Amino acid sequence: MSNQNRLQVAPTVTQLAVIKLRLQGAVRGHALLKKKADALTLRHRAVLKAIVERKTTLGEIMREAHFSWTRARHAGGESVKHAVLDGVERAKVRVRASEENVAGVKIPKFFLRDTGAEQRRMELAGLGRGGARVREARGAFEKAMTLLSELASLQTAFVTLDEAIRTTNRRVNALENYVTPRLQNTVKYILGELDELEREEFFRLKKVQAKKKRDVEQAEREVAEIVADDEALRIASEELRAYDDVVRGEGGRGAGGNLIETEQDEDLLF
Amino acid sequence: MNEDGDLVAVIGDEDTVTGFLLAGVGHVDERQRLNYLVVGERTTDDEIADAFKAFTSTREDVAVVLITQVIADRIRHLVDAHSRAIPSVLEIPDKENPYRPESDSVLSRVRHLLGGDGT
Amino acid sequence: MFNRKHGFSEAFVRGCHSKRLSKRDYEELGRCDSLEDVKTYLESISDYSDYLRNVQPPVKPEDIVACCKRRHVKEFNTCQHQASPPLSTFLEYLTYGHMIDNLMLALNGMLHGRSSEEILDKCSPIGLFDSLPSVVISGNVQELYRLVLVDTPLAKYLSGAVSAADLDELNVELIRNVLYKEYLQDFMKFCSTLDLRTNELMKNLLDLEADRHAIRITVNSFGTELSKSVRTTLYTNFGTMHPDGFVRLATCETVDEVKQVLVTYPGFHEVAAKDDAHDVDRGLRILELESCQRVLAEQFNLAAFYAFSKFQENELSNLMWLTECIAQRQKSSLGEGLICIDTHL
Amino acid sequence: MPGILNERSIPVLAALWTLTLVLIVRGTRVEEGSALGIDWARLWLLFTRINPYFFSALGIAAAVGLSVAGAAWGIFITGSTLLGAAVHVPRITSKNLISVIFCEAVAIYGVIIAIILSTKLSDVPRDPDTGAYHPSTMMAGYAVFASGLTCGLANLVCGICVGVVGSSCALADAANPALFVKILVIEIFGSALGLFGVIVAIILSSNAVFEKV
Repeated sequence: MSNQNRLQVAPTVTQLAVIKLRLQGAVRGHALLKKKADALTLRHRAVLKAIVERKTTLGEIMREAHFSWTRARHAGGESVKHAVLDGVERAKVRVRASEENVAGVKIPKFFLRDTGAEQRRMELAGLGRGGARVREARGAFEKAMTLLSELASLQTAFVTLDEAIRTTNRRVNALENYVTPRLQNTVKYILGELDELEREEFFRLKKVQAKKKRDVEQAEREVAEIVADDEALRIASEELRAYDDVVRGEGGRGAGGNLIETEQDEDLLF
Repeated sequence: MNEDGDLVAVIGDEDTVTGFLLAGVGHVDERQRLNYLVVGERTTDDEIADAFKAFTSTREDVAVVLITQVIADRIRHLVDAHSRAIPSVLEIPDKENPYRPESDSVLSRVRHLLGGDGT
Repeated sequence: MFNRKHGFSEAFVRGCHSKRLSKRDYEELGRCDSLEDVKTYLESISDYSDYLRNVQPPVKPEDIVACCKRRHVKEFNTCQHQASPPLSTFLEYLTYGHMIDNLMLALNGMLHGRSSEEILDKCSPIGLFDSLPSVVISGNVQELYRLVLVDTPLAKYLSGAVSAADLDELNVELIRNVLYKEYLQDFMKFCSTLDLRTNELMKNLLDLEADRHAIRITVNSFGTELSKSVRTTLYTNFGTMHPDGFVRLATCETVDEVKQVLVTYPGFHEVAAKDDAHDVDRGLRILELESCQRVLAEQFNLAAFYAFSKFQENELSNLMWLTECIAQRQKSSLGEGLICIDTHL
Repeated sequence: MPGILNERSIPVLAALWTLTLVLIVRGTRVEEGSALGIDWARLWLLFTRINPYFFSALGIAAAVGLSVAGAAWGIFITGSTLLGAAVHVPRITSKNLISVIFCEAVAIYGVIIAIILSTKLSDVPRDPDTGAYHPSTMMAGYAVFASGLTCGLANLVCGICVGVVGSSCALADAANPALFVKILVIEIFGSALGLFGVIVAIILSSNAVFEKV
């Protein structure tokens, strides 16, 4: 198992519980983000559709607006143009941004706003010639302006959504391809490690048990031989003493060795 | 943000700009800065680029930038590079050239995303 | 005796006039699909070739209109250079209308701190006067007023109509129309010093112009802040509708009311019978050009020059309409703006 | 120089002319009594004593002078218009030279009459007794004078007429070539007027004979 694809944790039961919780969170988060991404994409598509639609009508509306201005210029001569160009004071039309919340993403939305600023200079443009046409052109361009503000909102929404979707997708992908596998790997690792420990302990216990059993059997057999043979009994009692020594020494050394070994293992892990 | 709302800036040929000024978007602020640029025969690309940059990054009171397509083509790299949501840059047709959706930087992204059914 | 001094100019003007685009030309031009075609056609049929030669593709409507304008200015200037009094004075009067526009442009530009080159660039070349550059660079309104008063022909109108203080406060459009009114009245006075026939013809033309001025102001002031009393001050003191027609016009509030006033005058009866509001304007223009056409049918009087300049303006506006229609692909509306009185006999 | 013959100057000229006549008449009045009247007898005497050659010379001068004046006037009117119109329509120049030639013809009529009249002149002595000319000589003088004046005035007016029509012709031709011939016909009629004057002048002068009695 490579070290890169999992968290560096002690393979303990507590850690396992923590990691498992994290994994659960990651999976739920993934599902939620996925849903959000879907919602955003849905909205995104709607915005795209609207943009395409508006941009197509925009061509028509602008064409009309331009043409009505041409009419005004035709009726009023060049002086109308200059009157307008030189008549700029304060903006009468401004846009106001408000925010709309789509799946936690704030999308700015523009509203046209008439500030009511007086346009005194422009008001009378073309009084002598073509004033009525100028007013028509103004209407046409105001209409175009309304459409353009909608388009601006949509486009801003598009850009914001685009950004938001990208971030969400990145998160989803990160959860899916990085965080979750890593956590899963960690869990797997901890479980494996715990199993290993368990097996080792079991084996050792078994080994000890087997030896004890063998020794006991041997002693019993020897006792039986002693019982059967007095001669043998003496030797047996001598030997039994010796065995006691051996058992004491071996048992003490075995337990100590085991402990040291386990600690060393953990050290290695960390 | 201004309590009255933000401005709409216009970059375009004389007639387009005049039309929008007529609609009332024109504004001259205290420092005599204009929120529109009339592009004539003698206007250089640099001037357009400067104005565009001013509207898109320097000035905070501009929320929407309208630019005619022909002029946008002249500073296409800047328009394409502009990716912020606000101010939003809108390409509009001018009087002589009909609207060409294919060269619109936003629309081309749109078409890319929709995968062909954008029209 | 007329011919001893003005024969050449008159014939020259008529020569120019005969080179106007005819109805057929407009029809042909209407069939063009691009401005390049228009250019080629204009080059092939008329005197425009010299002016159009330098136009580089892509051709813009402004280019063609500018060429037309250059041609008109050249014709007019040639005429003016040939002229001796009273024709020269008469032609000067014709330039005053453009001068008023230029002056207003200068005033407006100055108020907005535009550079003098920019303003001079926009000025109509026919209405240039010697001191215009100095007017343009004058620092403030008082200075401008003084300069205009001292060295321009418009001084007599300006001093009579507005004071220096007004110049700052009044709407430029108002000043323009006040000046125009003064100009018309002065022109009328000047014409009464000319020979009988010219006087007679010019009286008709100027009467019509005065009526047009009044009607247009009335129609165009609907829906604006222009009050009725101010409106009355913009009317001239002559005209076929003067005085009672003007009094009635002053109280009008809708186009229909204006039409009702117009119907009572035989000259405007047909104009008023039209449905659309804009047709009134168009009808008046046609009326004007028709009377100009009648004037051109007579020889040996100065009114021909007035008619000539009106036809010049008409050609300019026609050409502008035509090129814009073609450029904007709105050829279905072609007939709406074109006014062609067939000039050829 | 402003035009002498315009609407406003005509009454002034007429007044001047009347004044001159009155002065002449008053100057010839006999200075006697206080009766304010014209001494017709004296005027008559004055008139009969004028030399017939003076009248003849005056007639010849009028014939050629007025004709040339008329022709010049006409050519001027036509010419200035022609030049102006030719700026834009050069093709009309050669055709419309006809108008100029018509005007020129008027001058030629005058010259012809002047030559005819001057050939009539011959030396006739006065009556040695009375010192007066013979009545037929006087009559010849008056006839030559009248004929010259007839021809001159007719040609003057004819020249102006042809000039005006010619200038219109130039304009019309410039505007529409089809009109040229039509207006030329009018011009020919105009130029015929001069011819009437010439005919009358010739008939008139045919009676004038300077001969010794």
